[in-house]
Amino acid sequence: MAIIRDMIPAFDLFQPASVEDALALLAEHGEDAWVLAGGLDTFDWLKDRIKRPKAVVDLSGVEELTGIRDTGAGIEIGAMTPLSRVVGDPRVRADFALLREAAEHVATPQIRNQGTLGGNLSQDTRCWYYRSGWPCYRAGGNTCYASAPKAMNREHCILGRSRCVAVSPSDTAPALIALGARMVVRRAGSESIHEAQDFFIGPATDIQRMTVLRAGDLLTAVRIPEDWAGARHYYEKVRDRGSWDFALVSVAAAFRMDGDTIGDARIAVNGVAPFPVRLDSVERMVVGHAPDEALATEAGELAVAGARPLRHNDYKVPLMRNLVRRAIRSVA
Amino acid sequence: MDEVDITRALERSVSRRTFIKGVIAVGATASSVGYLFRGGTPLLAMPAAQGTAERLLTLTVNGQLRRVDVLPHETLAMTLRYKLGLTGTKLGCDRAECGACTVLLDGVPHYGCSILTHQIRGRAITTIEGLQNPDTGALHPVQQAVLDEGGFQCAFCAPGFCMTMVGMLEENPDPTREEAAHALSGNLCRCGDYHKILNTAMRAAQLVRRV
Amino acid sequence: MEILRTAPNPWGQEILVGIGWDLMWLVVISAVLFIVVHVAYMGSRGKAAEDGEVAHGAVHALASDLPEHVKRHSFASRAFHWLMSVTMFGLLITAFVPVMGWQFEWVTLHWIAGVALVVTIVYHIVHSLAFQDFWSMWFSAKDLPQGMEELKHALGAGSGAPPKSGKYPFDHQLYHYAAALVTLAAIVTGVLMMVRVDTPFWTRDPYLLSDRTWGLVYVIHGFAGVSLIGLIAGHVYFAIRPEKRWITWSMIRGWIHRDDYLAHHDPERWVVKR
Amino acid sequence: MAEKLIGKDIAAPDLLAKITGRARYAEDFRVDGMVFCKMLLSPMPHARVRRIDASRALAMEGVIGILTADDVPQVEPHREPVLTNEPVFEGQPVLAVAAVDETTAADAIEKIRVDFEPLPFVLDPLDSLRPGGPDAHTHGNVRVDGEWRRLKWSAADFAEAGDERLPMGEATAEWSLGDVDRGFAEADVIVEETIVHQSLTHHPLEPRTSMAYWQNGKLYAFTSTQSTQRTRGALASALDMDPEDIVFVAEYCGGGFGSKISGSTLMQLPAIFSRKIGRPVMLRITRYDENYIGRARPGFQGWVRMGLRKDGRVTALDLYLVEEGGAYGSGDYGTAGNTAHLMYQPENMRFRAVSPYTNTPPKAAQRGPGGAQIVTMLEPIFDKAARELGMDRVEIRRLNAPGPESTFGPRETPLTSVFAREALERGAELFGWEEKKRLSGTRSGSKLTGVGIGLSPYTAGSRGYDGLMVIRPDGKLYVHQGIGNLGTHSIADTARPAAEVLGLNWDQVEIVWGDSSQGLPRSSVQAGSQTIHAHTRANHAAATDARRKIQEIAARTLGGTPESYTMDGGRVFRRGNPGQGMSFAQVARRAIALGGRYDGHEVPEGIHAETVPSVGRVAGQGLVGVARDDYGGEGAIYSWVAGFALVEVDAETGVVEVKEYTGVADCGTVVHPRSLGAQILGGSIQGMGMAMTQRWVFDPEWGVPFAKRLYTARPPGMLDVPLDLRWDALGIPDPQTPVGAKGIGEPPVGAGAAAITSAVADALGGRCLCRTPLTPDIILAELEGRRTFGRLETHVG
Repeated sequence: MAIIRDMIPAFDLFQPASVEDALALLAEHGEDAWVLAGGLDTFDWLKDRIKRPKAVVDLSGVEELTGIRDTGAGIEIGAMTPLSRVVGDPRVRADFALLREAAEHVATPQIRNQGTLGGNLSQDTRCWYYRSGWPCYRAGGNTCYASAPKAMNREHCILGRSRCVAVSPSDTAPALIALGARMVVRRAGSESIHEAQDFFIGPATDIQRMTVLRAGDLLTAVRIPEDWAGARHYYEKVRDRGSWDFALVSVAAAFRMDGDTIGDARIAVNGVAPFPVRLDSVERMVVGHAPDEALATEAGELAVAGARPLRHNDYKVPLMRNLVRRAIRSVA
Repeated sequence: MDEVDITRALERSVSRRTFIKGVIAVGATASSVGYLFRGGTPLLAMPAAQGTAERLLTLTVNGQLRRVDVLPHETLAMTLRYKLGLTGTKLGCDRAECGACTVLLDGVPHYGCSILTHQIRGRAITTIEGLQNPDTGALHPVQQAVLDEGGFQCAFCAPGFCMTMVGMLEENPDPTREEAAHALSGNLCRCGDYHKILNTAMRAAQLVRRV
Repeated sequence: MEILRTAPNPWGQEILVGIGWDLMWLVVISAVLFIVVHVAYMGSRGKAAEDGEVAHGAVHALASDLPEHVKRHSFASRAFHWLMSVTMFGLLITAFVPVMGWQFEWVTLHWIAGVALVVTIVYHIVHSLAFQDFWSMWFSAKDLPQGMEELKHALGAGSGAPPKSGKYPFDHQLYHYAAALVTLAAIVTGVLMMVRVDTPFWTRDPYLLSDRTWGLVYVIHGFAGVSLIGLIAGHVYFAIRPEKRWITWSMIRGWIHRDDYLAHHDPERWVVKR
Repeated sequence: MAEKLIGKDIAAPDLLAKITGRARYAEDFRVDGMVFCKMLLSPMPHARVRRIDASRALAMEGVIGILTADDVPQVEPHREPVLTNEPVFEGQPVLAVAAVDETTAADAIEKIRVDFEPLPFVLDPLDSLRPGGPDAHTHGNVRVDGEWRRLKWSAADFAEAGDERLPMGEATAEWSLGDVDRGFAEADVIVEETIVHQSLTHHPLEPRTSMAYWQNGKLYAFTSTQSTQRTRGALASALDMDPEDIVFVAEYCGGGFGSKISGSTLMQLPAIFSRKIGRPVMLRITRYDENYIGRARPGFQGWVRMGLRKDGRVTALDLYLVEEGGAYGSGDYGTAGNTAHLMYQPENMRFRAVSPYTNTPPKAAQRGPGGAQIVTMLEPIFDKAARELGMDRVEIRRLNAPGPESTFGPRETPLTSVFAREALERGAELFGWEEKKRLSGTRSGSKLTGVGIGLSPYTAGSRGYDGLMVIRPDGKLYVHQGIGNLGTHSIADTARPAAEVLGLNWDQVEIVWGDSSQGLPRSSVQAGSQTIHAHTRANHAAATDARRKIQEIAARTLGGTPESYTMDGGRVFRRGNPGQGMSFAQVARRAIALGGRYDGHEVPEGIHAETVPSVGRVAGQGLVGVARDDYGGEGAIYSWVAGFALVEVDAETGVVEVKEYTGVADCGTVVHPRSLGAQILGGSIQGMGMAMTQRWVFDPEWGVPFAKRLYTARPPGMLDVPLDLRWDALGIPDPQTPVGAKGIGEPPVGAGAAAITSAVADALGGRCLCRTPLTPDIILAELEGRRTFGRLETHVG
């Protein structure tokens, strides 16, 4: 659909200075409102003239949304905190190095300077059919182009498909799931807290959203409890290029060791499903066992059980399997 | 209508919520008629929605205060290139991918193509035109390093790379070659001149440390 | 109100995507309104009981050799009816509840229910052609005047004694045809749409038909779907109305009382074996 | 004694402008009253425009006008028009709208309703060759001898090949040397492979923006182009104008890599539009537009069979290429065939090719067109043969590489000079081949190490262009350069011989470039790696002319014969008596006074007609040196790069990491070492992108491309190339050119790419994947034995 993909069409810009005002604006404008954080997902949609919000609510002036603070029971990171600040934060570095590593793998230094943690979590999928403005299920249409028999889908999902086969693009999401983080979501007059893995929803639940956020909702903060502070961790992102590239598959894992055996583990994988996948069954399987090669192999196989590749993404099955293996091996 | 009156009128039209206020500088405004957005509505002819951002901004660009009429949907790169005549900031992709539009906001590298000018009020903008010392004409160590190393080929990426290098050196004046490569990985050079660019970065670090 | 949804396809051509979901709300609201109005109307006329109730035990000349329980629906027919209604409710719920806002993984349930519906319908067609009095559900032009009278009474608007019908009253016949038409439309389009769904049996292919044709298929399926909301709402409503309960019970027990038979049916047109 | 300039590192004189924001690229020009235009791009890969309704757009405030296919020069269907009513690829410009600002122009484009009738389209050339397959153009699918044809192969051709081998029906290009069957009969080892090389976009960082306006009947055109004077000529001929009526400005070019050789078709658009609406028109090309109209390297599907004797000599090479011709055809296959012959000097060879048109964005030369692809594909296959013979890979290349007496191609063309063997030896030494080849195929953890070699030749020169220079009364030499300024530093580097001939220091030399109104000589296009060769010669010739004139003026003024004078540091003086002489400033004034041929009022015989008016423009400015390169020469001019790479392939992820790369060039005399190194490594890095990540992807159902963004097209970034990069050049002068320099732009691309494909195959134990790009999915699928797409499938993603 070439026609033209250039120049942002006009919109009304609102720049609230407090969360309350932001929520009021979002409530007022409902479906017509668009939340602007770092803008790196937003501007693509706007410049491509595919999404055309009437009102853009820019959060850059809401100071209370930026910053990392100690809550006593862990840390709370404001949703508007730039990724580079997450990377550089001493507390994150010391206790939650898994998140630091994941955040460091996001795109490029400039994007990390501008892009926010909240934006990285809430960004839309990169399915190129959807991003081209095609009328697919996710865009409100009645088909999925990416899973057609001859479609180009090397970067699409092998798990969790439900009409839509796109994948979650977030690098920080699996790390936060592995760290047992909780997302604080506010809307005018209410607040809700979501376990990290429940914050992301699949197309089966709602094919037009990647997260629980609905019109009027605002992700305000991410809370990371002490539970996994200082835990051993593993992060790996496999991508085509060394920078500015989304994960083909990524893995984030946190481990507590009990002598030579795994005492507790949380493992999440991204790039394989329309949402970051927490590998509960693998976690259950590995706990109480020594992380030897046999266990790693078994964990890898279990992780990909039920995977259904598309025409061009069969490689993701061994890739995911191998990354889970590596995660287990890392604590050997 | 007098500029200040206009702004006050606008402020009155803003609801009681706390919205960011543009810094109101006294004095003549820069040409409010840029190349880019002349067609639509002239300044303030369009009734602003309640609480929307006002269009008249005062930006700090390369140490100077510049007053500009900026549309809500205008990116910083467009303001710089088409309103302020600072064409050193290049548009290679306009999608935050190539880095040719990199400018410094409070000393930190950002993609100028992918941030609204309205989002950066109050922050100091530095572009490639602002690296040379305006009084002495002395080159910035990064620029000197480029000359020393004969850096860049087609150089369309050069302003962006230079700005990223300046930002990098502010944070880490003694990078290893690998650290420099990571710091510069948000800029593309299609001529593939990465070897020479890294040489330049290392040379620039040397010069910065000497200063 | 949005009646049809359109979108530019990958080549920028405007294509149909489906019906507007406003139509669903329109039908839901209309059905509720109809029921409310009808309840009020019937209440105001106070007719419900008298129309439906028949004094049991009154010996009728013609009835002397009739069994007390006149068989109306075989077990097979009843089983079909209830199975079909389960699948139908399954389809309506999985189709429209997500649209109404309660999200769940509906596609698989929907197509499974659809397959079940197809099986029951196929069974019904075979059964009715081979083992049932196919023509009892049929009416012809000469039946129309009588049919209209029956219809009036069925809606509670008739005056005087209700006219006696054959085995299936005219309103049932009409309803059956409307439901059959709409259901068949939904089934035919639904079966086609299965090609676009991933199942354990095949990989989806959205390109069997052109996207313009698919648009029509979606629109027909959508219209059939919302029509079924209305039809089924009406059906359920009348089934639970007091004056119709004697006939509703027959779909559970299989028989109607001899007195109901004599009161509501014309023995000439519904000949019961003695 | 004036400094020696050739062989020294001197930063180009325009560098400061480039890093202060003062350098003006096409999009940086502003003119009063300038308006912006935006284009409406075809949404379909092949369609016919039935109706255009622009009424709503034209009624918008701020919209100035519309330009449609009816307003632009009509061209034959196989040539690319500026705008078209029968688009043959998705994204082809159909019409343009001008408005006072860009947002209005974009909004206006959206308001235009175009009724397109979709036509059959084809993406994969093999599909077009199938019986009953679609044709990309309504006129046919191939052009043979200037005529359209519908070339279809038989079902038997396809059936015979099966799924894993290239079908080979009728070719449209074919040549043979020797008897290939006999060659195979003599061979002890035969290797055979089917190969796929993907198409990839050029993606210069600066999109091909243009601006134009008219004043007093003259066209002022500003555009992004690799060449200057030749682009003016191309623009003039497209618009059917006298080139002298165009003031052509192209001071800087943000990269071209073959996609902007003589500008672009769309540079006509602002000129035509401006003439129609009477306002200066800026056509800012976006990255999105650039994807479609910015050209791409054509992909190949091919088949190769190579036979070698026990001693390592290639006895036979049989090569069949199916090229993806794109919307307007391509001819990379020709160079590919010649290059294959040049590289391995097979005793017998057969070459066949066919290049069907496809409904994909237009193809064009991309740095080393044809050569780079074939080197990339053949080197790992050649390795396979070496492995079977148990021979060292450097040794077997040395053995087959051409020597001074060698010829190549169907016309058995000789070479001016060739030091490929020496480049291999030097590269092996610098890379540490003997030591590193021991790592070949070793595994450490999940990492497999591989070492690879790419030996890549490409054309590197041309002859017969003009040089033009003026010594002005300020005593400085002004070298007028008609070539472009695309980052190779050629505008300065090719002027160095002139300074040396005239005994000048570099600070006494000024470069005049990028603006045709200053008078620029007939030049080569800045492509084909010709410039350093062609224009060191042309400037040498013009400087020699100037030197002669200076000597004559000195003799006239100071007495004696011209030959008795020499010059240094901006003075001409009597040999052995430096006191008796005059400054160049004085010479310049004297030349002006003398007039005639001295100050350019008289034009010498033999120079190109295009140079004549340029000499007129400089006439009277000072002493004019102008001459055609008449040095002559015989044979083709080729440079070589031997690339060596060490890679690690992660067997668990399929990720390839290039750890080390060394490139050594045979490109004659080294004029500017640092710039040469930048060309060798930069070209190699482009090759690495080609081998590892870059490609086009199309949806086969809709014929619409993806990988339109940089992050999906994936040109290499800084973290995709090794930190350990080394280069060297042999510095052996080409004997046929006075300066001895040969070009270097293109040979490194194939070297960089082939070193990677060769090293990856080596890491995989000699298994050649025989396709590009070698992305992690493809490597992992191969390692796991799970390939799910067809062997010949292109545009996979």
